[in-house]
Amino acid sequence: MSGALIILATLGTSLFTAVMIFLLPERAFRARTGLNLGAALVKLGLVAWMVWGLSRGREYTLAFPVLEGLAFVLRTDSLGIMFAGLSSLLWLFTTVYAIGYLEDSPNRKRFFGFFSLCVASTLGISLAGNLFTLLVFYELLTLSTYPLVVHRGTAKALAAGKVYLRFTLPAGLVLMIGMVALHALAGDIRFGQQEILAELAPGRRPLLVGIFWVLIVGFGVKAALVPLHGWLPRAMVAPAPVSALLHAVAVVKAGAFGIVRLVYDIYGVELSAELGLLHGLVAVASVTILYGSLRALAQQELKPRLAYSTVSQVSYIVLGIGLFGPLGTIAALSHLLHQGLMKSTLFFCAGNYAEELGIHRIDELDGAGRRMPLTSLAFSVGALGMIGVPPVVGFLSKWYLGTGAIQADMPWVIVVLLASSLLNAAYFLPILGRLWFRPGPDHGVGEWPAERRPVRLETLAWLLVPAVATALFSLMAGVLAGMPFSPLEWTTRVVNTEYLP
Amino acid sequence: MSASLDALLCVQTTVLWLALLAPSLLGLWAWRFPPQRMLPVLLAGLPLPLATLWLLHRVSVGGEFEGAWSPGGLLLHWRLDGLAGLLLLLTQLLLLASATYAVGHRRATTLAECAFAGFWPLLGGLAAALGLIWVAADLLILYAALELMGLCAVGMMLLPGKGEALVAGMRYLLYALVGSLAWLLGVALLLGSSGRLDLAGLAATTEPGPVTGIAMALLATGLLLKAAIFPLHGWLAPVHASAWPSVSALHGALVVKASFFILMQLWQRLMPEAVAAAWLLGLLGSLAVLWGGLQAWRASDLKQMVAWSTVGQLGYLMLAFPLLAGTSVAVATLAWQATWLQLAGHALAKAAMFMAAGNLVLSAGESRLTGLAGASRRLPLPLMTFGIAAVTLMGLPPSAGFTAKWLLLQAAILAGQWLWVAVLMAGTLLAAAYVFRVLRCAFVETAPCHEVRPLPAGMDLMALLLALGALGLGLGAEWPLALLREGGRP
Amino acid sequence: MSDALFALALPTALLWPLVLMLRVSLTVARTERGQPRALLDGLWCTAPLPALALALGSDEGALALDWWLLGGRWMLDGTRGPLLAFTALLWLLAGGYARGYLAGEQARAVAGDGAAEVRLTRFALLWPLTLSGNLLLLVAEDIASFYLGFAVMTFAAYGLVVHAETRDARTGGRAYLVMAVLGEGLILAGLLWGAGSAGTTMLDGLREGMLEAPGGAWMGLLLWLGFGVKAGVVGLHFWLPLAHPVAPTPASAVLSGVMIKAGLVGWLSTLPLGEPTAGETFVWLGRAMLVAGLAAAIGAALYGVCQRHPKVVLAYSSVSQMGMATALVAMGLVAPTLWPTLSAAVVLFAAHHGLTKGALFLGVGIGKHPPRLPTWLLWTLLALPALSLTGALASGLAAKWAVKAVLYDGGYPTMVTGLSLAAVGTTALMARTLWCQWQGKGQAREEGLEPLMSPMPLAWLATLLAALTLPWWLGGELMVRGWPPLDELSGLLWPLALGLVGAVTAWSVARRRPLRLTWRLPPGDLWWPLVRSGQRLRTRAQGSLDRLGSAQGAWVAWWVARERDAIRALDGMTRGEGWLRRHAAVLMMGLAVGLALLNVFAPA
Amino acid sequence: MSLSGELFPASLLVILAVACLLDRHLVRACLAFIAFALLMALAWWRLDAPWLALVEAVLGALLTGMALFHGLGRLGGQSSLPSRDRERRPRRQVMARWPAALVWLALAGAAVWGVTGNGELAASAEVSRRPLLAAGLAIMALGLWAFAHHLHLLRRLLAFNVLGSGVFLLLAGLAGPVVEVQGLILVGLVVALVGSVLGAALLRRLYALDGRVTLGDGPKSIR
Repeated sequence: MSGALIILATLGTSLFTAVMIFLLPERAFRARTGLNLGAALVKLGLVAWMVWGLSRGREYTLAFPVLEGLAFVLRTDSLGIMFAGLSSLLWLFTTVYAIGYLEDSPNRKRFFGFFSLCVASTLGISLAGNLFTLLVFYELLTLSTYPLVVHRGTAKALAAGKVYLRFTLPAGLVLMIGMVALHALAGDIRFGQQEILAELAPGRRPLLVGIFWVLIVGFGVKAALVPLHGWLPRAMVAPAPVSALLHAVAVVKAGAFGIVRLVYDIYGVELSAELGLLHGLVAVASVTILYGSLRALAQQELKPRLAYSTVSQVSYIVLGIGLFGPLGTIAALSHLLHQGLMKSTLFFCAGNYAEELGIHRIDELDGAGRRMPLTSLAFSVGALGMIGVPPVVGFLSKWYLGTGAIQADMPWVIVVLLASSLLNAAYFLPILGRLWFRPGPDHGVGEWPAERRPVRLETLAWLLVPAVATALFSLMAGVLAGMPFSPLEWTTRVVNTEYLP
Repeated sequence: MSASLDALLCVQTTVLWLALLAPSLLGLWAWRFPPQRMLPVLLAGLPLPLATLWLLHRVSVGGEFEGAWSPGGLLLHWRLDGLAGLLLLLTQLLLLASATYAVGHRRATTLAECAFAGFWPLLGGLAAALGLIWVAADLLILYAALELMGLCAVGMMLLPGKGEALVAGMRYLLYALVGSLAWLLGVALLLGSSGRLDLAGLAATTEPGPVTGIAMALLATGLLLKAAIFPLHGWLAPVHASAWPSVSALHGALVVKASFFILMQLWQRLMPEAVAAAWLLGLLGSLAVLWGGLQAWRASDLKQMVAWSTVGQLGYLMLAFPLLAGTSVAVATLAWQATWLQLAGHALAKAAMFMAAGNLVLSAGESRLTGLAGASRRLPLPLMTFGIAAVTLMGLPPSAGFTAKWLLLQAAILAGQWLWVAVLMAGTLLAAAYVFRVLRCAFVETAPCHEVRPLPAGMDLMALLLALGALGLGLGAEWPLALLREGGRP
Repeated sequence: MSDALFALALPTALLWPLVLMLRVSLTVARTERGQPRALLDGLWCTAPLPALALALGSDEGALALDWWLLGGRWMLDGTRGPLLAFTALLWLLAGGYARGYLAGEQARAVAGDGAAEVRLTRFALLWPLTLSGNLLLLVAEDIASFYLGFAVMTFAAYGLVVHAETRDARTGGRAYLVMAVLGEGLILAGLLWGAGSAGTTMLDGLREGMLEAPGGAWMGLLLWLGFGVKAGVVGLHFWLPLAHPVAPTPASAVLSGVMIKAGLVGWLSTLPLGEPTAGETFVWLGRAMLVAGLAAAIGAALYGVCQRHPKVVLAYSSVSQMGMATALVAMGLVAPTLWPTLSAAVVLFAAHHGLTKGALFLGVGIGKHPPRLPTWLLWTLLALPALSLTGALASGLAAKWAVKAVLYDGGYPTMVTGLSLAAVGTTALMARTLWCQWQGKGQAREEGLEPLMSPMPLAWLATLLAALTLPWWLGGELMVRGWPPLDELSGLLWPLALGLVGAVTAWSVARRRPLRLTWRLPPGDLWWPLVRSGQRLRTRAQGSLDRLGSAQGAWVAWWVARERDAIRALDGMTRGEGWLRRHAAVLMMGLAVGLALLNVFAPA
Repeated sequence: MSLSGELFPASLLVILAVACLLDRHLVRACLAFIAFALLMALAWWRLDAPWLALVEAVLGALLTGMALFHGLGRLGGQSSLPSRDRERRPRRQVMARWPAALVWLALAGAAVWGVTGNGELAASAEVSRRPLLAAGLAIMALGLWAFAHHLHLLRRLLAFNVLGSGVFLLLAGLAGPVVEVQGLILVGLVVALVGSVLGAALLRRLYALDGRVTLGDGPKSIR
């Protein structure tokens, strides 16, 4: 199959699914489910094909001019395909989860349609070959997530959608202005052509610094950098699969991925270090990490706590980017994947508690481990990973961040990491304690807020399997980190082949 | 060799005039026998854009071609370049969509028989007038076509015949007539000072000076009034309130743009270096963007919102003047492309939006925004169309609005005119504000469920096609822009 | 043992407990709730057996696993072997003991007590998990595995600590967990710093790198304190007397016997001990460790004798003993040349303390549920490990001599005096333990006697035996100095005598005028003031967090209010449209004039 | 044709325009307009544009006049509009309209002066057009003022027609009665007629529907 065709097919899978779902009637549950799952599997297969091809040195490119001197470019490089792999994998799980989660709820057609569109945008972001293409899909993502955020149609959901747009639309605009300015300055820069900016006249350097920060503000809103994070906790009113998707792959990661592209593929890490941009990034990331953790500590409900935890965790990626050196890069790129796996696990589990037992507050979780052992086990794996306990993947991220900080000669970053780990422990361990060590309704103390009719398993298989699977993946990705094609191994390969400073 | 070329030119000219005049004949035919089905209308109109496509192809191969026509001692010039051809194509597509939609509209509701029959000759006249405006290279043709267009537009607006529509139509009529008189006054001064009416001759003989300046000021004012540029837009919003969606679509998409097109043609030819006045026009455009956006945001009625958004979007076009006046070639090229792309994208999207809004209002039987509650469930397709069209209006990717905005931003940044960057930002945010106000209402789940009137599928389909066209033009902009680059800019 | 066999045996040893854990969970999942099921069966007890077999059957061996975490390397050598051996042995025996100890719980569970069933299931699951963590940290040579083992052991053991679900258990559990997390954090920081600057993922690389790194001693300090949390370094020790006593007795035994040694193992693995090239800063670190160790050894004894519960006293004794071990490890930094011989003594000391302390803890349970033995025999058997711990006989004597001889030869008599003083304290602690047990015996007798051949007494006796005979079955290479000559005995035994005299004196004084010290000196010493200040801090932090939240809320509210104002203003502005519409004609004229003026007068 | 010979019809045109625009009695105003249009036709004839004169007489005077009377309701015999205009602008708005129209006049006058002054109109034929130009300027400014000032729709239609005539006069005065000018004026006349017919019909419908004779932009009916 030719390169352009396979890229088109990969992108088209989701787009086609979206269109088909919009065309199908609301009640065609089976057809929709089949379509969703089939497309997710096909896409996963295509991405796997491309990964395999890429590891054998093949290139897949699709490009055509949009304007004079500006092209629409889709291209697979190892970084992009990594993100694409993550999104296709998690799409599969999230789709399965969403099918179970939205059982019997209205507007499923709309939900799944935009859901597919959202995934198509994410894939587009990951395969984009220049900033213009990235922006196209970035904004498409904003648009396609809005209906998901307001899906419930309640006043709260609509308010959250409003806040979401208030943050993301201006950010997209700022991003666009930064990109146009960069384009006016240096023309169309494909990802990987770091030399273009590096060879720019020294007099343009201050301008470059300015544009960089403008772009960071643009990406920072989606990446939820403090003080641009305000939309994220509000967006929690969305259904659980949406939260999982927003937090683990789509929106938040799109921002972080954008920053990765910006630093490594446009400016180049050396130029960024030379311009003193990385120190600023590290400072912003550190503040975000600590602030997010502190706010998470103060939350009394499960999903907001997870949301603030995301604020904190995603900044690890930015922190890793700011650490000049291969280890920092590995940390940033691998955390992109690791956080996705762990966070989606946590949100799946939170959704399971809400769906099965009606639990929203943390103090209602007492003894839920006995009632829903597998869910709770998955949750524990995710939470321990977030704290950084081996062998869950979170440990590897922390490890590379810490060693990367030493390598970049910023030992104080370790203090940030340590403080964040302690705070993570402080807000996750009490939850685990409640799950496993407190007597709850299943021990005859009190009763669940809203228990659903019992099923054979602890909850619907549609809900249980994705949670357990992502938990397993985050465990396996940690334990088998040295295996070929594990996230860590792949990022190491990416860094060694493409981003060695 | 040259004989065959001449023959080809002859064929081209014939095809062009056929394409220009056929709509009015078809309109007259339809007046006599109003069509009852959508498909025949579509099929009857389809050869027109195909012919234009062929002409465009010829233009891209052999360059622009021109000619003159002399009835009774007059010499009337015309020419077809890339820009004119593209606008002609756009016009024909929109006319086709509008005509098809009108048939559907007729089937969905009970329209007065004579009003519906009257729609067709007016449509034909409008089509001919617009086509003439695009290809005219002569002030007399332009004047005649402008007046024809204005009268046809007023007539179409008056078709519903309701009280408010009459008042608004009356206002429109008066201002349109006075605007053309101001225009005519400017033309008189130009004619007096140079004695010519053809554009090329005017450009060659006119020298910048006080007379030209005053003439252009009068002329521009008349055109601004007709193009509904702030602060002379007052007639626009009320006139759309009760007009038929198919008419509103044409009007918002093309009629107001025609005046802008004429102004741009004259301005570029006669005073391309007038920076100060160009900046005033740009400022007016900026105010239009802000004021239109603001009014659209605060509007409580769906069609009013769409109409006000037209006022705002027209403002973007005006930004072309300062970016074209006295700037470098690179900036001017960018701004030139941006303007026409924005015009085309907005025309498609606005037509789609008027139609989608019309569908929503017709189906829900409610034109207030709050009446749309739950529309996302009951009327997914019109709402989707509305959303896709709105993407272009907001200038979000991958739409023509986005690509145009990119070009415009690039031009503004390159020229160092940061004011327009701020205007573009504000306009985009305002557009997002009013668009999402509608979508937000549509997502409300708690509203009581009303009866939904079913509409012919063709109505939704037409709107959707136009909206998708606006979307596709964003990434497929290279072909039209290449045509624009090659020729069309005086 | 051949390499292939080793490559098979080591993973088996680590995985077997996990397999058993899986078996327990499957059993639980398969049987209906409320059905009788025996979770702690014989097979369950065999969890540490493969490890024990490995430790006894193999001296050396290494296993490299590239796919594992950051690249795994597991190995056994002269130091790890004995540690693994006594660890596995104590786990085995304590496991057997647990079968008896928890028999009552099992009976209640079968009778339908849901809470007991949950507790039992949890114990049956977490016990092997803790074990496998402990085993992994012993054999790990790569940092990730080591940290993994340490973390798994630490967090899994929390479940053992809070097993009883009483208020005390919760307090102990909280103290345990808070300190454990803090310790993990310090360790992680030290490891990251060290590994980052050395660019390695192996422990030996870490040690070497630390010597050269500029802040090496600070890394050492972090690691010392981090592992010190587990090993009960003075100041970080207070969770021990809270957590060890509240756990079920077999869990207390492993906590105090082997898990506490994980800290020691951590020091041995990460600190650059016995490196003559270590800089002056490392010597200063060593001195600090030395002082802290001796202070713990003596201070804990003083505080411990005032306690009433035998398990608390034993926990303080652990702190004291680990203080001694700290001091010995410190010698590795202060006097690197001594280390080659001293390290063997440290391992011997660790093994001795582990088994003996295990026997003592198990003995507390035996004191409460005495087997059918004559009273004198029972109490002699109970006193034997106590005497051993003071260094009067058997393994205690051997360990003490090994340490003392090396230190004398190295020229550190003050150190020896310090250790001897600590031994006096140990004697007093042991006397206090026995006295406390003795006081509780009457009640125990009334509850009835256990048959001798039941798991509990058998396991206890076996532990006792293993502890006392340690020098003979494990000694081998560790007993570098052999047994002390007779003329040295007086030098070794005077602390015992002094301690006994002191204990008898104190007892006789206390009999006449009972001291009320125990009420004022609660177990967990520093914990309570820390909790109080922590609570104060927390209220304050909560307050500031709340303030932060409300400030943000106020900020948002302010903006919302401004937004409302702005929208009202905009709505007002939209009414301007009427004006524009009315004056359109005038505006047209004005616009024309403006444009014309610009065209005419503006500079081109 | 002498200059003084042109002066009289030119001033008569202005006077008729003033009468048409200022008279509040609508029937009289319409009659004045018909007279005005006839005089225009005369002016065209004298400018050697007989066809134009004919068209002006038929379209401008006859048909437009009929349309206006139809708008008033005097033709066709149904309910007729009141014959007096009772709509008044508030004083503040009145004050703004005079200066605007005067400035407009000055502007157009300056431009006209620029065209004629530069062109050195030596030929007598062109000199004789000067009164026509002046009249055209005055009529145009007057028409524009009236359009901006009046509220009654019929009077606005009248104002628009007068304004148009003024512009035509200027056109002819500036460029002479060449064929282009004739073409432009012809188109303009047709448009003016169609506009007047449409406007008058609308006015009748509006009056029949809810008795209004204004657009509602006035101060009385701010919605």
